[in-house]
Amino acid sequence: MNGIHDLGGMDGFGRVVVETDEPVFHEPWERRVFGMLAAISFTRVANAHVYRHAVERMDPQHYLDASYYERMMTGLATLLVERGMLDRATLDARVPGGFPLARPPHPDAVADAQQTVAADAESARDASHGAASPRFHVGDAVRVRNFQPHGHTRCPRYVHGRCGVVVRVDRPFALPDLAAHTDRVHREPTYGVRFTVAELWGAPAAARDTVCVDLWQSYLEPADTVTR
Amino acid sequence: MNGIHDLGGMDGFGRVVVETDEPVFHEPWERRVFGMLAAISFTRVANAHVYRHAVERMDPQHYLDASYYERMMTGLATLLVERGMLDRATLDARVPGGFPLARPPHPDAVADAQQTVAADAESARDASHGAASPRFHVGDAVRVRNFQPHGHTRCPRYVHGRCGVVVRVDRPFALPDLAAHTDRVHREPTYGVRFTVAELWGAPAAARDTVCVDLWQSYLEPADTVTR
Amino acid sequence: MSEHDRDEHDHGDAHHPAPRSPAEVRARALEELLTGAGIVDPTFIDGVVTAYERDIGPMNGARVVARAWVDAAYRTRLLADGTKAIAELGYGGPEGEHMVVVENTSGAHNVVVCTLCSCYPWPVLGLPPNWYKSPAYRARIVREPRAVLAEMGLVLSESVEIRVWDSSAEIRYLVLPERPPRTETLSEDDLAALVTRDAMIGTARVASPQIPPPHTPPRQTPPHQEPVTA
Amino acid sequence: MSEHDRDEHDHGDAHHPAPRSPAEVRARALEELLTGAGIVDPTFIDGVVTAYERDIGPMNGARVVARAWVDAAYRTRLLADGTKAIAELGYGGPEGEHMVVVENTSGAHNVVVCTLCSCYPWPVLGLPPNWYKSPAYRARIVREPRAVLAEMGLVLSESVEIRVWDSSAEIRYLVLPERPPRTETLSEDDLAALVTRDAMIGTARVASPQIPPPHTPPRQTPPHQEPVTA
Repeated sequence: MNGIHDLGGMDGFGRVVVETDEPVFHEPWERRVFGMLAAISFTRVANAHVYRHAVERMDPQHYLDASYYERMMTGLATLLVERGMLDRATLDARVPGGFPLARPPHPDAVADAQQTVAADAESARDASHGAASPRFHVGDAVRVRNFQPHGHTRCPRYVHGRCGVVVRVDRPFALPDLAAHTDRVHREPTYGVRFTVAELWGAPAAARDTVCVDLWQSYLEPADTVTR
Repeated sequence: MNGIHDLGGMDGFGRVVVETDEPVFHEPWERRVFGMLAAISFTRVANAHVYRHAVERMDPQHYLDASYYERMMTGLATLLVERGMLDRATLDARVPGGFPLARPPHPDAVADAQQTVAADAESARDASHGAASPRFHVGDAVRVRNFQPHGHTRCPRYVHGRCGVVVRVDRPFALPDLAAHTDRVHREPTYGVRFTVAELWGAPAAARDTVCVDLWQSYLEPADTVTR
Repeated sequence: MSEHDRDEHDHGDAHHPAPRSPAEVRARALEELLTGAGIVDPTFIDGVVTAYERDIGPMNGARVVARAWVDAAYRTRLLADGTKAIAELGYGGPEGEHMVVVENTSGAHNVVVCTLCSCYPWPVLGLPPNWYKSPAYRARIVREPRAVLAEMGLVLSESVEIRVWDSSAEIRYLVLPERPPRTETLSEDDLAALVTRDAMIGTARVASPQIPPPHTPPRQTPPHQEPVTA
Repeated sequence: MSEHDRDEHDHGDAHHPAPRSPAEVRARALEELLTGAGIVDPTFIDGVVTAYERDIGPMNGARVVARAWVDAAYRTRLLADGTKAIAELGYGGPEGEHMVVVENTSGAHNVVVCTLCSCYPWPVLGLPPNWYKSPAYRARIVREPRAVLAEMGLVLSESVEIRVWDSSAEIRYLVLPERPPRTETLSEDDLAALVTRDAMIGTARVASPQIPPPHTPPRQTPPHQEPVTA
């Protein structure tokens, strides 16, 4: 989803505020929330992709207002309610004004994720016979496909349609787009893809700085030429 | 700027809430704010582009938390302080906790705007001798350039790099990118450019629906082919 | 000037004990400083606000639409040059200087948005409703127009092409809705009374009159209605 | 169970009269329901939180860096397979299963972010600081890295290429900073003490020791330090 969580490249936030001698937790309740997340992750009631998508589905206003641990708590409570392990009414009854949860997934989320895989025919074929040989190699020019699913994805909006160069081929990992919405485990290679800031932001081509984004194979297509 | 105001295509906001029998104003102070904006606009202390950019520079969290008229008030107060017509300390002293204003413009705002014009050589040449003949015509395929200035622009992020067809040529208007940051009035043709939702969002190509976005000539370059 | 002005304002509100919202406190501070410095004239504020509350609203656009429905030549002029044709009925001004009218047909439905702020054709529709200014509408109508319209109660056939217009530059858009069936005998005023704000933004259709009035004489404009003085 | 549990919790806090924030109220409600239903064990929470407060933090990454500085073979292994080389020192676990170490040189500076959430290499750096999780850092470091680093106090020569790494998939990154000058005589432990969290994220350099200690004997690990039990 093109959610508020997809912050890369958004302007207007001002300076990065650094706290000196920062404690690991600022409030006692933050410790408990982190501990609950760790405990739930051990129960394997949901994978990390399900959890991340629950956080992403928070109302954008709430997302920006909330601290990291409030977002963690909201995502955790949301997935536990959605998995039937917590009763929403019981939760609401204990909090004045109710316990704010994230919104439900978009109705097209599953269909969009399936289309993401189908569009990469080679990935789909490899997965069907259990293999997952990398389609791209270090040095290859690739373009990020213009796909914008309504569900979970780990393809940031700021690389859509942009060209980069593969700098690292990693071993296959489960595609988050499917893992967040279905029980289907579809593993495919991921790649470190390097983009110039000029390619990403239309900055002066003199800028040599680069951003490397880690992307699943289904997110990519071959590119003929690329700004290096 | 890629600001929070540039909302087109962002997911996660939920349903559109419609109020029945809605009054023109919900609170008496909203009436006064609208009246003040109207009064200031008559004084010509700043043009609409300066005002819009002042609103866009609000902290994203404040922007989403604020109602339309609170955004209006914040933008208005910001530009009046920046133009020296209001003293910030005097304003702050009258409001418990201070009067929240928008952030200052990005240091690269002016340079970025000048580069936007320079990149469209034809626009630049036309403007230099006072002419402004349209470079594109109805039916032409165009692509939105990949330019992402840190200052004001009226090119929404969701059309960056996308191809469309010119459906209307409008008369020259002052380029907001310059008008928001400088006294330079650079008029160039604007175009209604129609994009398919498939082109914009990677939706199934069967979707025939379209979005027409109005774009200044400097935002566009010729495209060879385009999804219609 | 600060304490004195503030006291006067507070005194004026002595019978209104509700606590002020932070936004209200800011708005008062701003107005006090601007009027105190002579930058803004309070009577100007009163006048302009009253105009938008009484005279400048969707009833103006409704007259444009009704005229286009009954007068084919006007309709042609309206679609060719919206600004000029709308001015024929006496409407114009801020946010209406460059009007384009887009016409709904059986095969194409138009809907208007401003994703970047909340641009809106003030002279013909007045000030925009909250939903038009909401992040949900601004974000979603360009991405999933069919779903948003359906949620808002307008279910369109798959055969109808939706055309979204993002008011990103200086043009302001007005949708010319389809004239509903069973309105052949209605007067221009009666037709105007059917036309809603949402139909002229494009999130609704104009509905047929609920009770067909085949033998009703044309209604007159109610005598208490304010003259249009936009 | 609800009222009883709540009373017990409230009783436990009778000496803490500060009003609870909305987030705190929610966190308590969540924990009460999860522990009441037997889904979460409070002692597990205590254990895991204590581990991240005491044992799992940037002192682990600092040992990795110091080892790479003094042991060329280890450095080679670390850059070839970060996960395995880090495990040699006993570090691993959640958010550290797939480590890639990127090395700063005189011509290239690395900096790490997670724009989509706040992924971070927990086993070597602990839990991330607030600034790393802030919208400002996540939004800006990929767009204007040079300006952000300068604002944070790291001014890089124009000749240095900045390489930003967005942890968007399963890899977690650790920056191997440049060994500062005037550290030839320092022990591995002394070197580790110089290495800061921010240097391993890439928003700072490792500074030379302020007073060159040419004849100081190598310091021992302080006896009160907890053993590393990640």
